[in-house]
Amino acid sequence: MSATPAFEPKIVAFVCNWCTYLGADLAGTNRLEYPANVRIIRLPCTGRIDFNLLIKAFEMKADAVLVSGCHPGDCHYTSGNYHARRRWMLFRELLAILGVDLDRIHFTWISAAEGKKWQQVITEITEKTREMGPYAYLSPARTATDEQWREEAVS
Amino acid sequence: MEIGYYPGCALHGSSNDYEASVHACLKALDVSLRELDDWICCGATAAHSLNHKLSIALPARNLGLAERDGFTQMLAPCPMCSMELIKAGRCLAEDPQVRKEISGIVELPVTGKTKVLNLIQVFQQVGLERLKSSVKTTLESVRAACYYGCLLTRPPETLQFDDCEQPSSMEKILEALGAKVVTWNYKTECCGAGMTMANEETVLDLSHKILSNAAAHGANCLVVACPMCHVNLDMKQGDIESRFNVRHGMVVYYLSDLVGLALGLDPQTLGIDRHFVTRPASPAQVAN
Amino acid sequence: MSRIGVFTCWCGENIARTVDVERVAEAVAQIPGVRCSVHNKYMCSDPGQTMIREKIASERLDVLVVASCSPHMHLKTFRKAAGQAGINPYLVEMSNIREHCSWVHHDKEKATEKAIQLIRLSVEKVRRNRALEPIKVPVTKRALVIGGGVAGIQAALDIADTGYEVVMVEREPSIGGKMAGLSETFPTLDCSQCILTPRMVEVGQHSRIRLYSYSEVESVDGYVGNFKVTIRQKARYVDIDKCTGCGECWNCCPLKKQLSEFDYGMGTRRAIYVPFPQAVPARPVIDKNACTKLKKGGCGLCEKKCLAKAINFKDQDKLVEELVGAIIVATGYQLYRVGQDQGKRKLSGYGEYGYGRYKDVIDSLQFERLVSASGPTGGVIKRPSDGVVPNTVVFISCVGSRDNAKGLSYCSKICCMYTAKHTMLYKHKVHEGQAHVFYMDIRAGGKNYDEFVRRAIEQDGARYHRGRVSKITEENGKLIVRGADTLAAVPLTIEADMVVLAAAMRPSDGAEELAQELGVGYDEFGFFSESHPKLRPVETNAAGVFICGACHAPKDIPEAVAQASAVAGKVQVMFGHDEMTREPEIASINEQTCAACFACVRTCPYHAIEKTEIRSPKGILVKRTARVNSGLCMGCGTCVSVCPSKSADLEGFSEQQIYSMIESLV
Amino acid sequence: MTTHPTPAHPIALIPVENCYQCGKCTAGCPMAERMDVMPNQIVRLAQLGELERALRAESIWLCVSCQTCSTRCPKSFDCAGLMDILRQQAVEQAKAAPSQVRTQLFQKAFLRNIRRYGRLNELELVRTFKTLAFLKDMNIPFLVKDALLAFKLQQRGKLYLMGERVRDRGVVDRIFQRCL
Repeated sequence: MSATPAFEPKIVAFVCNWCTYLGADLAGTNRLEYPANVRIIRLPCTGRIDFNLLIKAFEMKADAVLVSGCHPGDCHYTSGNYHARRRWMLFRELLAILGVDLDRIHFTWISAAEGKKWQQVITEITEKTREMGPYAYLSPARTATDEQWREEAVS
Repeated sequence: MEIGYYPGCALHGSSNDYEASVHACLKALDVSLRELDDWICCGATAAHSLNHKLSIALPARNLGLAERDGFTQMLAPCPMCSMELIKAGRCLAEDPQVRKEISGIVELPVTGKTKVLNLIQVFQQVGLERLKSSVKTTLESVRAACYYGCLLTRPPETLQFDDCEQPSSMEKILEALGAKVVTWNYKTECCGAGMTMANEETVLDLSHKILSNAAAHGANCLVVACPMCHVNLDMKQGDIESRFNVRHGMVVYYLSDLVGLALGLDPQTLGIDRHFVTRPASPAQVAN
Repeated sequence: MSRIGVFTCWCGENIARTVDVERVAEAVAQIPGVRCSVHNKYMCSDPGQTMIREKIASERLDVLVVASCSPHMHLKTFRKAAGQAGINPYLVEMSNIREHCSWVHHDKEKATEKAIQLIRLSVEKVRRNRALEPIKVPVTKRALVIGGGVAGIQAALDIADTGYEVVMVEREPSIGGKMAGLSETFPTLDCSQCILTPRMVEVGQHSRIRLYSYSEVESVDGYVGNFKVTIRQKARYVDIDKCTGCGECWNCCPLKKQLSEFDYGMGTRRAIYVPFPQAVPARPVIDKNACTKLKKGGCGLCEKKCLAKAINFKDQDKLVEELVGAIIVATGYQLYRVGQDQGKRKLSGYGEYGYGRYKDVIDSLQFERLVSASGPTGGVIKRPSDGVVPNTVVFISCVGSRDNAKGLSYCSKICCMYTAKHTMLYKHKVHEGQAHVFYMDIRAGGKNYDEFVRRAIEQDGARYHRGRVSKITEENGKLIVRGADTLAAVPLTIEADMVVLAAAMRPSDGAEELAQELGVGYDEFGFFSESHPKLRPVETNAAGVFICGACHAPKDIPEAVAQASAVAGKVQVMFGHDEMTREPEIASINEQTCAACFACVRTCPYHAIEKTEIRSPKGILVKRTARVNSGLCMGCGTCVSVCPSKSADLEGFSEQQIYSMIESLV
Repeated sequence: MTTHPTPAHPIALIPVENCYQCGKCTAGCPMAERMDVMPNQIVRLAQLGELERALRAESIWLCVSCQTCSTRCPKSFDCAGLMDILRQQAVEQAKAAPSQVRTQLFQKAFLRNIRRYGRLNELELVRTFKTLAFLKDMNIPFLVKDALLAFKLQQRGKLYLMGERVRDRGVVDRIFQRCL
């Protein structure tokens, strides 16, 4: 009908190397189809997630971000996922203050055995984000003085 | 202490002895009951067997009335009623969609926040210490088999009351009153409940087993907290005896009967004289 | 500026079917820095690897991206290939365009676009990779075995026989574990003690095994190849070096009615006792909760009787340290305590079976003691309540196992077999008796296993009913078992004289705490997790820590022993080298910028970050800083994310790398 | 977790596949000995989609809703809840087992009774039930069987010739209208 292409959300997934990454591998091995909108950034552990990374992703025009690691108790590094969760509790307010739409941040636990869950999660997030529409996040720091910043950074 | 009171049809019908007993006993313990105004039937087995929505709506109407009247807690001495009320309450509390729909059906806003109590829970709120100190006549000669039946503890996730396989709350109360309790096997077996009319044979069969087992374990009376159990085990005891050609002669008390007797109330006030199987006249003779 | 090579794989049709590989290669070639972008049908094959090596030489490439399958599949392959061509292996990255792209998308356009982006992401990462060298650490060639059951014994003997020293820690007063208490074993019905006790003696006498019985691991420090283990030797009140094991003490102890742990309460022992006659070490221990002397200061008879002067009522717990290079966990299992408190894990239920209330409802290990020739009844099957030989015995399988509501969702695997064995042993001893088994499925996979079960049914007449039991009650000395035979579609009530519950296998008490101390993962039930279910089944994700036996999952003796030998093999491989290498992708702290807040020290799950001080040559404190112990760091990166001054970073996943990866997604 | 019923519950929403057919429901059911189709078989039929046989079974009317099955089910499957749903469907589809007609008639009479008065009117319930049953099976002994009981109840002051009725009977009727 319309010539305008449908909105294809960009989803950045920060996943741990030992559970969710392998879960996504399993989804592949089992040929479980899901939308092609997700881009995986492999980290050793969700404990490595720094919430600046999320902001960065939104600045880079991500429409949604997923953070996914091992189930509680299953962390390859014993407790990295707990640290991630704890920091998320601390930082979500801060992200809200920075104007990040928290509905666009998703947290899940997907184990190496849960290829099916990876498929479901990605499908759901893609659908949800498609409904929400494109996200134009501008960090408060960048809005007014983006140019200035860049100049400063260069110099 | 004042709590709401949902008598249910049985207590306002042929189980009026239970109501007399509950009222007299709780009054003596300074618990005043405020009856829910214009309550309706909970629907019982018939509703959940024939129409699911009705089985939520009928109790929900009562919960709505309770909320309207500001009841935070409400006693439903009949476990069928309390189970239906709690079940409906859980449905309402868990799902806003259900709340909305049911509120429309029953023409009252209802959230399911009223806590529905069975009789044992009210005694628990009164406290064992208080019960102990109020005893006027210890129930020394009582060797009770406490019978919980199905609906006091089941389904356990919904009711969250006592251990569903080995309940002990009635025993604790009776022991506080100086009674002895027996260990037996049929505490939570079903007596046939509401099938009395429609499938009498079953009821007689199941109830016979319960009576026999209680006697075999040395009980001289059964204690129940359910009007249907009482009907099946007391009113139907004659029929059971003639069907199986045995003599049970097992007195069946409501929990409140024995509490009342221990508090020094007389059997007439407690409605014990209205039971079918009767023997005692005074607490001392309760179990002879 | 790096000279980047990108090698895109077709994986036959696997990638090429949905990703336009040629278009990908062309697009990627446009990325700044990419000097070479080629594709091949099978990059991992010999021709593919040759192509990589040739291009490295001809294009003078210094970093590589291979776009093919999951790095978990072939990263090692390609790093090795690059290494052979003279490129540091850590300058190779992979793009997963198969599992994460071609296999999960159907739209060729979108999949191709995604593949290009994934490669761009890897290119941005790889150009910031640094050449790394594997970390070398020295190896202490001694092994610690935790748990002296059959698995621990096997592992210890295999390692010690190779020539390495072994330290074994056993919580109980004797080694032997659960197997020492078993009667006969399936499917051969050979006597459990007959096969185990010689092995126990070997352990006790082995010149290279140091046995700490009645001891527990208190703490573990250090890292692979270099663990420092603190062991708590619990007060035994008997000096096992002086003691000769003559038995004077336990024969004179007046406290005869202590329930024997070894007999699972079916028999008794004294307050000073050897758990069973073949115990290793064959030295007694005093039960401090029973002994009159220790409780009230009276008695002391054993002390007077002991000619060796080995009794020491003033004995106290002692802590000893041992240095080891590898740790083997073989802590075994315990049974689900039916209807009783299960400790932390809130397993409740089975009130309907009356275990603990009815004396003649016992669990399977108790039954083992009843049929064991060395058991409290001398192998005569007498029911506990009145000592009568039971004429009807009901065996119930899956008690706790496969019961999501009140127990555990998993199958305990061995119960089908030992229940069949129980019915046989019962029939062999009580010829007129009838055994009934309630089961859900018969799981008898294994050599001669199914035949064994059939023998129980066909020759020994065990009656199997497919159904669970709903309730057990006691009536006039009989146990009324209400079950169902779903094959006949009837409810079934059996009047039994005794009921044996095949309770689920659970990890031993304290397994989780030990797992946490060792940094090993464990599942929701408390079983230790292996590193990879197929390819690394006895390794754990904590380097240098291995697992065998039922601490890993329910398993039978043959499997536990096989695993134990496998662990021994792994340890021998490790001890075959004087040094070992570790992945160098670990954290580091910029000590110049570190603000010494030590948030990293607190969050590091491996205690791999230490507080240190930088001092001038004259010893004046310049600054305090955090420092990573490269032997301990596992590279999770948690320190990086908590560091407020951005002084921590992680090789291979540096701040710079991750940010540029995100930026590449625009 | 046990599934809690919600107002709309097509049978397809019940997780029948959770049942692994261990038979503990049958083992513990106080009525199983009298049933034509065992509780676990009822669930099995539901798993196979063979609802016809389940709906026509006598068992669903013998079930006394004691919840022993649901309580002890190792998979937390609400077998008693399934029985409720099957009963409802059997009535809706007029497939209820003819031999168990009394139970149905009793429950119908019960609902009719509370629809009219808001509360149970025991004497009238018995009267309606007995009449309905008599019209169905012309069984005179059953019709008069409990007459003596009425006398005994009356002796004990437990018989109410006029039952209670609620003031707002309109709302009760409307609730029924909306649900049925």
